[in-house]
Amino acid sequence: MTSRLDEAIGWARKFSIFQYPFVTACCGMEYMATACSHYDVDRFGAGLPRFSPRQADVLFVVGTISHKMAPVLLRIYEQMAEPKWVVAFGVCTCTGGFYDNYATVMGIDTIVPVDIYIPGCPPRPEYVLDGLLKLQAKIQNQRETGERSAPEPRPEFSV
Amino acid sequence: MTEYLGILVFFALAATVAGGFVLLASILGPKKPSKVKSEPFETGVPSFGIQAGHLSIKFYLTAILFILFDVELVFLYPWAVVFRELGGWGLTGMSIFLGILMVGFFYAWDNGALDWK
Amino acid sequence: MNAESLIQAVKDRFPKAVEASHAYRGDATVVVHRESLLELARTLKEDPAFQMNFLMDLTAVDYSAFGTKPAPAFFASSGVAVRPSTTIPDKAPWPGPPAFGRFVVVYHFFSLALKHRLRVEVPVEETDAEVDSLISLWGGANWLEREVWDMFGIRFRGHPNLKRILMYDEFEGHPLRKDYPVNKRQPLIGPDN
Amino acid sequence: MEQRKLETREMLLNVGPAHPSMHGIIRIVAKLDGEQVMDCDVEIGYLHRGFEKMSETVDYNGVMPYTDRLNYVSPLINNMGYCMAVEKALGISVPDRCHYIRVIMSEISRITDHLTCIGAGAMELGAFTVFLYMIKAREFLWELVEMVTGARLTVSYCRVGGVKGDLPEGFEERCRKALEETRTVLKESDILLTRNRIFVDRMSGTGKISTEDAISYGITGPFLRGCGTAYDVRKDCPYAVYDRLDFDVPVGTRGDNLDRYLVRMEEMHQSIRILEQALRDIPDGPFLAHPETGRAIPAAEMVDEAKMGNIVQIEGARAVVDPTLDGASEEEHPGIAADEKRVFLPPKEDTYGNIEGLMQHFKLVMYGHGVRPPKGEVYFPVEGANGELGFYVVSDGTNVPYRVRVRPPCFAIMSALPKLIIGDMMADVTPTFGSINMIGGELDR
Repeated sequence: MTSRLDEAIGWARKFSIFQYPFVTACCGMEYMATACSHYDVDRFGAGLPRFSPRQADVLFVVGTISHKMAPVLLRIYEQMAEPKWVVAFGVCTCTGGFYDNYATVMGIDTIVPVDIYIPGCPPRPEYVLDGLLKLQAKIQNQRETGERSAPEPRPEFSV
Repeated sequence: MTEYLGILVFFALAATVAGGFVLLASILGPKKPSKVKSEPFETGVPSFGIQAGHLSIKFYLTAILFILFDVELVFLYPWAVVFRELGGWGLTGMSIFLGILMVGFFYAWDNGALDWK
Repeated sequence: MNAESLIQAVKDRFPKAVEASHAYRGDATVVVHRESLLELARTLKEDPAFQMNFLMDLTAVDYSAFGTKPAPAFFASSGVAVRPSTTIPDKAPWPGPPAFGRFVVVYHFFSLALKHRLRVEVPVEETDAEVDSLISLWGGANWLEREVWDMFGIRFRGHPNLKRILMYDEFEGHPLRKDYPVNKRQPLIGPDN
Repeated sequence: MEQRKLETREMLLNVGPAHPSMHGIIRIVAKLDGEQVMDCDVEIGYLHRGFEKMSETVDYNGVMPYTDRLNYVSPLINNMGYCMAVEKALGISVPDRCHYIRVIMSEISRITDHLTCIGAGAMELGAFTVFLYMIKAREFLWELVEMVTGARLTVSYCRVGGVKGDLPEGFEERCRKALEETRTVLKESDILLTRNRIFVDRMSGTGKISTEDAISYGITGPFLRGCGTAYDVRKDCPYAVYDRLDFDVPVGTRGDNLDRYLVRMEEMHQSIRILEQALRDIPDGPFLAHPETGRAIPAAEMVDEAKMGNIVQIEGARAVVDPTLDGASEEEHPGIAADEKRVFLPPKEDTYGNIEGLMQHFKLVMYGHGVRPPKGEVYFPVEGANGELGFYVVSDGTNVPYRVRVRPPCFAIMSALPKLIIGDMMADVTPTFGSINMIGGELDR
């Protein structure tokens, strides 16, 4: 039974996403294109990038994460305040893409729990907006579906 | 006494709105404190921390100048509200006050207190 | 001046240092002993005949696996009539990698005034892979040499802080060597898949 | 009496890997005395993805997608550089039309690179409007690139020995329209920025470097031209058809951020000039090979005919192929591909129509076959958006490159970063870093 309060909270959180753009590589260019006036992500209330994990709700991991960058990603994820979500932007974050070598983390879900995967190298802005809508749907019915607000980080990975 | 009622209502309203948000956030927001979360955020790496008490003198200089001219500004507000009733006297009084501070400002400017080097 | 005259000029200046030289596809290349590298670099930079003021690139090549993989014959040799296409010019074939040494440290110089380029190759044994550092002549050599040390494990004598630049310090081994497998991971955190 | 200098301990500050003003991931550990940077240690490698190791595992045309992701703001220049290096190793050259197509696409790519660099740099100084305008202009150009190559950013458009496909119809006027709109955006941004007191104060005098230091660090491109040395690979070692196009090389004087900004703005105008000349005198487009019998047959049907052996019916017919294969049919093929059967795929009509085309296609795509340059080593410099982008290719005769080394232009600029920011104030690191235009993929490869 969805209480009116849960619904209201879900609605409020859904349309006020403060995103932390953890930009590393080529997907950053597509992130810029999505955030700017042509494909405008501000229409969905997610237009304000916050560069400090304290003020951010959603961690947009954009671009390849190398093994040297992995501890930084984990630390920033853990320093974010609940409720927090993680979006894997681009195939390098979903599965490591075609950089299957000694330097690349093959998929950031081995480090931080991920909510939405946006494949594509780089994903077209329309894919990104679609991923954002799926994230908003997840945020909306977050409380009533009994999901925990943020997926528990796996104990064996937290540093 | 009644004209102060307006300000009272204003302050009460402000307090309830601000307090309400803080209260709601603390009640509804989940709280999961963790060791890493309490450490200062310095761009993703453990921070060096700021050695207490050894800041450069130039910060102090800039701060003092700011306070000085900020307080001067505070005196202008009440004057601006009633300057029409004060007529000529009010204007001369305030311009003397501002003149003295301007002299101080130019002295500071000339001595290079404003540029950082 | 063009490739041949550049090589000849270098040979005249350093007769015993230059082991071999070639101008494959128009790139003037000189293979030099390790000992005379610094001196050659200094003259290339200061001598008005060369005026090589740019150290464009400094890299290394691991020739240990060169030629081990069979090179299937060219298409034409398989006997199928090929329309009279331009045969790939092989008049001045490449004389092959330097005679000894597993690694070759490759320097690319460029002279802005005289608009010519020179490639200097220094073959280095695997056992004592060490070359003089050019940091006294060009500031850019600092990071380039650190990268060659990081990727190949070739030390540079005289380099102020020769430590890893691209990989993290806990990484063992030098990834660009031919014997380092492509996906041998050493993750800092996370599973070792 | 001599004023005793107050002894204050410097503060170590992490301008770390995930810093908002660093649109790229490096870590600067700066020793600050108050606001002034006394010393700094730069740490890179956070985006090292092993390009050179991966290019030793795929064949020559397979390296193309990796080259897009080197300088991902101007991908077509990397493609062109790598292709011309391998073509130099092969000793073949592409037809003129293909040179012109490559010049057009790399100049469009250069404009998008400068737009992104100046836009992001201005955004960090607060000029958010200019960022939105410039990204809008970049969208126009990306639509153009997408129309030709199919992708906006990771294009993989070139092939060894040519390009994937010819320019589609209607490219020319769409290109002129996009250039017009880019020019208006440049004019607007110029009005907004060049005489903007805050922007000029923040940019001029910061990040200074002398020409000797720049050359000793191996800095090339807009950075070096900002210091006063007119070195441009397109002018000094001309390649493709740059010697037939006239454009001039803007040069700064003081070597600070403002000069680099002005050089980049002027370079965009020069690139538009190059584009217009290239569009004007590009050799003739696709000429109809067989105008009278040029009827079109669906590809599957053509293959069935050829299998049944009746080659005569499909002689000179044009195959209707999948849109992604468009632009490489028999009439466009001579314009975009080197006349070397061992390097470039045959036109689709030959692949479906006759056995020689099928054999050539087979030999180029089958594992172990494909492009096989003779044993040798080659270095080919190209004018990238940040400077001289050189590809050093060593081939051992097999179809897999033995060693591909990229000379990244912004690696040299980043190695001079301590010389650029020591002495400046902490707030000046942001405009300096904006004008370096450091691209993670190219720096760490």
